Amino acid sequence: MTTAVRRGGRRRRRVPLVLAVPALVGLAFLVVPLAGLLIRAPWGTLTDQLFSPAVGQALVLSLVCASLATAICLVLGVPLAWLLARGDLPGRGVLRALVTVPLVLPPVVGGVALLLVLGRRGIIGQYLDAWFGISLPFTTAGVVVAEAFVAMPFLVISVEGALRGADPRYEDAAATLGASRWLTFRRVTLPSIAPGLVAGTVLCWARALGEFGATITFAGNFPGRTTTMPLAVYLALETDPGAAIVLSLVLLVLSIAVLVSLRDRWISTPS
Amino acid sequence: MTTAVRRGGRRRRRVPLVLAVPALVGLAFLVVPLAGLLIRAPWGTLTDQLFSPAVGQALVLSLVCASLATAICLVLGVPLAWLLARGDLPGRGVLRALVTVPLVLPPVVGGVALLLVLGRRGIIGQYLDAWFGISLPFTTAGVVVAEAFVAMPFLVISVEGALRGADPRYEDAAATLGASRWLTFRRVTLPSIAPGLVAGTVLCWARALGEFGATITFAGNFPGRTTTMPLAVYLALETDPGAAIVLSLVLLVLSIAVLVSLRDRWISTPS
Amino acid sequence: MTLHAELTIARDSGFQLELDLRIEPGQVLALLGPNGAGKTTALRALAGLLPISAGLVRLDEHIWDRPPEVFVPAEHRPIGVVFQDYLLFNHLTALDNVAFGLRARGADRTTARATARRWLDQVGLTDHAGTRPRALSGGQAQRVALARALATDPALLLLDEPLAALDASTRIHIRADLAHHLADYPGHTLLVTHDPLDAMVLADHLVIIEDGAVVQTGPPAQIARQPRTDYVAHLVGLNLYRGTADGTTVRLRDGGTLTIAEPGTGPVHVAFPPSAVSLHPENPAGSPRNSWPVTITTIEQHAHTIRVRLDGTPSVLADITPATLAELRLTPGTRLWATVKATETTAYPA
Amino acid sequence: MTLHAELTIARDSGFQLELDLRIEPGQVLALLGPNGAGKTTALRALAGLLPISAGLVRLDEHIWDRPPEVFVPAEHRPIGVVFQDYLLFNHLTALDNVAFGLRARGADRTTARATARRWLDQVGLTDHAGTRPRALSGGQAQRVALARALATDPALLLLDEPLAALDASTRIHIRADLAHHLADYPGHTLLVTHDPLDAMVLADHLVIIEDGAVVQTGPPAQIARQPRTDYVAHLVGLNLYRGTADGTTVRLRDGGTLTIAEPGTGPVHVAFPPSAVSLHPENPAGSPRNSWPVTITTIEQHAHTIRVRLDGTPSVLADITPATLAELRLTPGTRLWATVKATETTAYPA
Amino acid sequence: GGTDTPAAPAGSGSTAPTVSGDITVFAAASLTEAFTRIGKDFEAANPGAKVTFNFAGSSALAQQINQGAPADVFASAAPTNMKQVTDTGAITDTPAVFVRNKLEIATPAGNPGKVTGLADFAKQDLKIALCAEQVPCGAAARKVFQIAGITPAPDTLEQDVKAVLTKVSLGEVDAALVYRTDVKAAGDKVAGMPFAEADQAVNDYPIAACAKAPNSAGAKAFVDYVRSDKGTAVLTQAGFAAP
Ligand SMILES: Nc1ncnc2c1ncn2[C@@H]1O[C@H](COP(=O)(O)OP(=O)(O)OP(=O)(O)O)[C@@H](O)[C@H]1O
Ligand SMILES: Nc1ncnc2c1ncn2[C@@H]1O[C@H](COP(=O)(O)OP(=O)(O)OP(=O)(O)O)[C@@H](O)[C@H]1O
Ligand SMILES: [Mg+2]
Ligand SMILES: [Mg+2]
Repeated sequence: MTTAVRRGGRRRRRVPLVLAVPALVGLAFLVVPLAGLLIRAPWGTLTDQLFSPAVGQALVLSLVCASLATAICLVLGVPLAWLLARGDLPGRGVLRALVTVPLVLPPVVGGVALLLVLGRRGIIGQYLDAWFGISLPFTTAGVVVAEAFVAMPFLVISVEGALRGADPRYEDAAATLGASRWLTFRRVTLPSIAPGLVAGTVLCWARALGEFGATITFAGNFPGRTTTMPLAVYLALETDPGAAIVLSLVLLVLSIAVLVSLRDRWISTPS
Repeated sequence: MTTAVRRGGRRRRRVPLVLAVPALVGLAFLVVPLAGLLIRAPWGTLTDQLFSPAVGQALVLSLVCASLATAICLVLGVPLAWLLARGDLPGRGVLRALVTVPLVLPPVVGGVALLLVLGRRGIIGQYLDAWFGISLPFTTAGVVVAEAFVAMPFLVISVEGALRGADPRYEDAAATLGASRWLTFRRVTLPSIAPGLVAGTVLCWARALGEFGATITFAGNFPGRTTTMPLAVYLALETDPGAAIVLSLVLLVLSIAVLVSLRDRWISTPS
Repeated sequence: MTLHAELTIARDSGFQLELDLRIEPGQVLALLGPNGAGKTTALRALAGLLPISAGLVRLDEHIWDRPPEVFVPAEHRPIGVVFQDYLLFNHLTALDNVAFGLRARGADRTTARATARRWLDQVGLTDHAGTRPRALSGGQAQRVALARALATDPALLLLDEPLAALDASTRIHIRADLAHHLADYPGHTLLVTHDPLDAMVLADHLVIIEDGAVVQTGPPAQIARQPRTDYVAHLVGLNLYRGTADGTTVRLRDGGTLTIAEPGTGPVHVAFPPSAVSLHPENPAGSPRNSWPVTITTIEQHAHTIRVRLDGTPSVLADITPATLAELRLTPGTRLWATVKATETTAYPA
Repeated sequence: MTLHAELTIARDSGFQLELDLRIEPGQVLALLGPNGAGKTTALRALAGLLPISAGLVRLDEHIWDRPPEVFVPAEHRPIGVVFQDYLLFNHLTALDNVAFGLRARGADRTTARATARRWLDQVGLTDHAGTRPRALSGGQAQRVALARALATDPALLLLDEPLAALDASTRIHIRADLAHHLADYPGHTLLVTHDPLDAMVLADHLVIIEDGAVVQTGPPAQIARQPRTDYVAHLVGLNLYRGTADGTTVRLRDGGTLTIAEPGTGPVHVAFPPSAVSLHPENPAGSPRNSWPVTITTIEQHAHTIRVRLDGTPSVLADITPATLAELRLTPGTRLWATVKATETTAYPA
Repeated sequence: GGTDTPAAPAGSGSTAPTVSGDITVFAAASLTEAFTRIGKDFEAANPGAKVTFNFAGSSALAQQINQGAPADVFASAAPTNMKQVTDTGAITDTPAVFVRNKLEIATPAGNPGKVTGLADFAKQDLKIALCAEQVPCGAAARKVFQIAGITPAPDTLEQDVKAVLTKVSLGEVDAALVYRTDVKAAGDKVAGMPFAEADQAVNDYPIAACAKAPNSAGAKAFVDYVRSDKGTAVLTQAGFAAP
């Protein structure tokens, strides 16, 4: 009745098929289409176009905007997640659901919504324009705002999930040591949900990087100012699908590179 | 030095401003645009169009497909997440990054990728077609596939984060009680990450519900068969932007309703 | 600077706690009680982690908790807590765990670390400073928790089983150190413990609760001599009986009679140590005034004595020497006569 | 059906464990040792939660672990474990926690629940069956953990401090029940404990490790009489000295001499209980063959005796009666003469 | 007005033999309204025939057809996308232009930017939206400005006309170049302003039956119907110009 197995490192137990099989199917499902792109991509023909300054601009702009958007999401989203998970407000359920709004909203409509609020004639935008002469549409800042708007829910919801899973008694312990709730949050809560936080950040950043609809609707499309990679890809699709595929692969490779390098660093955060 | 405060329920401590302020700003940032839509939406004019059978069809189709896609994502994605978090495979970092592919890929390109693989002339699709006469594009099944492809990473990554945060010693305890790794996974691991799992599922479902680009590219836009709400919205944008806004609001209200009702049930899962 | 607490707490599990405490500066009050008696609950209430349903908690004139209006949250109470399950921060090293409280109370990193290191030395973990809690043994973890609580030297120390996980020898040392520390420590200390020895050694005053209510309070020595409940009797290792005295004869509530030294009347407790019981193959003539037939139920080998549980009216615990055990060839089921000198019993009003 | 383990384990923290164990069917082996000695590590290795670096673990002819080729994972070993920190499943009720193992081993829900309920009754938690672990007290949680481990009656029971969190009286009962259970229990039991009493009462054989290595093994009574290290001496509450015997005179390694009853030669251990030490204001003439000047360092009030630590050559622990304390007006710093009858000492080869 | 129609192809819709079965039409999204109506009329004229539309961006449709989509008819909003399909041989007939679309200047209702003509597109202080050159309306716009000898100062180059129109209707931009049809569809939120150069930069909408059309008879019939007077009438009503 005791069956012996090959020994394998620390987590020394065999992976059950019932888990391994679907896991691999899932992996294939996500990765094979990528393979499809790689195979069908007309590489040779457009290396020149690939290394054109325009593409470089778009790449840089994408990375910068996505990262800025992620930063904003972290600053605003993590506290929001905490409020939803720990703070005791009325109607949390509804709030939590409201947070998912930008998820469900078709991005283009999301962009329209942003225009309605922050546009030149927008509910708030008109005052921004009149009082401070700030006008977000058609600016790089606009891109960041649009991406943040679309990407934030991913951060908020996954961080909130992590927070809900964390054991609040450690926060109690911190309190008895005289730590303010803010200090506790920084020094105890956040570290203890590091993995969830990382996950949320990755989702947020990746989503921002791939954002298209809201960006073009709210910030428009002007090379060097608001043309991120996805926009470039869409325009390429109109004329030369091959080029589009290659461009998106470039974006992909880049993001994977960034994630691999960063995550392995983050992940080493104990928890 | 000891400052007294109003007492408030169980988590009896004041919310620090440094958290509350950004949290509320964040909430506003996410919700105000919605308000913008609500205000500017030309309600009266199109209640008739609103309750047209076409819209009803699209709504039902959206819900059904999103839910099916989510189911697929759960079946394939949770084991994948587990493999990434617990299994010790070579090059996990890269795998983890590969999983984010559909996030960064512009959805339309994702749709193209799916066509390249599962299309009638696709790498795999041609055999599906030849051997089983199965052809996914332009079918409701195709919609589900497209949505699952785009939404799965959200589930995988947030569940993986939750798993990484969970204390593996409970799995040890289960093992000493004779629980197979699969039983342990079902009865111990999953319940202990319930909040993270819920978060992931919500993200996945919401994303699937709002999916547009990959769907229209891979499954086309056939009313009653593949025209989900986001596609209906897109078409409406062509003809009557006002209607588009109202339609997306309808989708929104519906999804919020679903989330509020479901989550409060799920959330009552202890952990 | 008296700590004064009148705790009324109702748990959603239906458990009810009613407890009044008064701890003078420098005093160590030990809270004893069986599992689930409410010790941890009381401790959490004093720590400000559990608002009381009614009553009052105040340190001198500072009111910490008085429903409905006042509640001072934990981080504003000058307290130090050792939790029953330690709750060390898993992402911090042992050193940083100890330093946490100091940092939180405003010490700069280096000072905090230095102080923390001193405390780790005190609990004998100098060379585990850099270890993460998950890589500590149970006892090591508990000692880190103890150091963490003491490091901020708070006005109120709340210790929940601070020595439970320590081994015999470490325990003796840590207990002695703790005793020293507490001796010249101006603050108030509430010690929750199961170990009567810890209580006896460390505390000036015992409060014993059962099922959320106080059953006995007093200085250790007195409680050791005159337990009022079976739990307390167990605690201090005495045979305890309730009965009605009539002169020197006590008719026991659960059957049987005992003869005591000083005559009394009315309901009394009668107590005597297991060592006062001697066993004989048959009814011995003469001196010892109490003797009755008993049957051995269990025999426990302790370090230097053997403890025998005897069934009879009354049932009784007896400590005997290995010699006696051998000579009388005792085994469970053996029928014997138990005798207790009247002078060895103590009787006190119930 | 002997359990035979030769454990060699190296922890990344640099800790090294070297331990050979042999447990016969029905035997209870107690593993004692100071904090961080490696008890839990050994236990985890037997449970199959920690692969050994070298050596062997086998139950009879079933090989469980022999690097590099064989390793039977925990779920395929017929074991039951009580973890030092319980590790109860927080999302299951107490009842379902206990039922878990039965379900995992194939019992249907109702049977499992029924059995589980019986075990909960045994540990006195009948009315907490529906409670979630977070809402249990420390001791209640530990009892659930114990019930969970016993419920599947495994071939190898691994108990890590199974009674540490229990209060005095519950402890006595649970210990007695456990003793009963283990007595007519065919399997093998490894008991990790800090409480010498638990070891004495429950175990047939003791293995004492310090810092990852065995320092003494043997039946409880013998170890109680003849400790070989200070830790063990502490454990069993004896004064222990190492020295070189020359006839009846033993020159102690740390200074001073002692006279013993039976003559011997070469390195010996000399041990005597604190109760064998008597104290006198000045050097008493005559009989007791050992007497030397000492100074009181600490005085500990125990239940019925008072334990005094005395500084001198050699230093010594003495138990005295409250009477003596009062009469001699003893306080820390008091200078006295300690005397020990030669006949009260036991000397045995080192 | 689309009166100057060239001779309609032989056997125009009215007299065509009635066809039956499903006809799947892949049509550019901008044709949504017009084609939906044409589809209904066609079904009326050919009982037993059922027209199913797949409205999407012309480029997406081209992709789908190239990947073997079961399309009978492809109506593209631009020759380029039609070319993508003919290149791969998914369509072998020579596509026929069935309508044309002309640019107009679009301003928000009330023309806040006081835009008077093409010249204003060079003004830096005005917010200007154009289509990207990759899309037909962008290409057309480029031509227009070349002819007019104006270098426009756009703030954004949108990826489709609707995106431009949204910004106009919300007043985010003061002026833009879009198709007449779009101005018409946008209703009173957008004011249209025709200009001379537009005629030299018309955009052709080609239509053709697919080579592998599951229902080639139906496909042909529908193409013919679209190009017939009835079809053209509907299209011109929607603001398109007959070829
Ligand atoms: N979080 C909780 N919610 C509800 N009931 C609880 C909670 N914690 C403890 N209880 C209940 O309150 C009672 C007292 O618990 P408490 O932890 O104070 O006991 P204790 O005296 O500390 O016991 P132990 O010595 O075993 O730790 C117990 O019956 C327990 O079941
Ligand atoms: N997960 C781990 N990784 C590395 N080192 C560890 C780990 N767990 C324990 N150790 C170290 O191994 C040594 C033995 O630990 P172990 O838990 O076996 O001690 P123990 O005998 O159980 O002590 P205690 O009675 O305090 O529980 C300790 O020095 C500890 O620091
Ligand atoms: Mg407790
Ligand atoms: Mg241990």
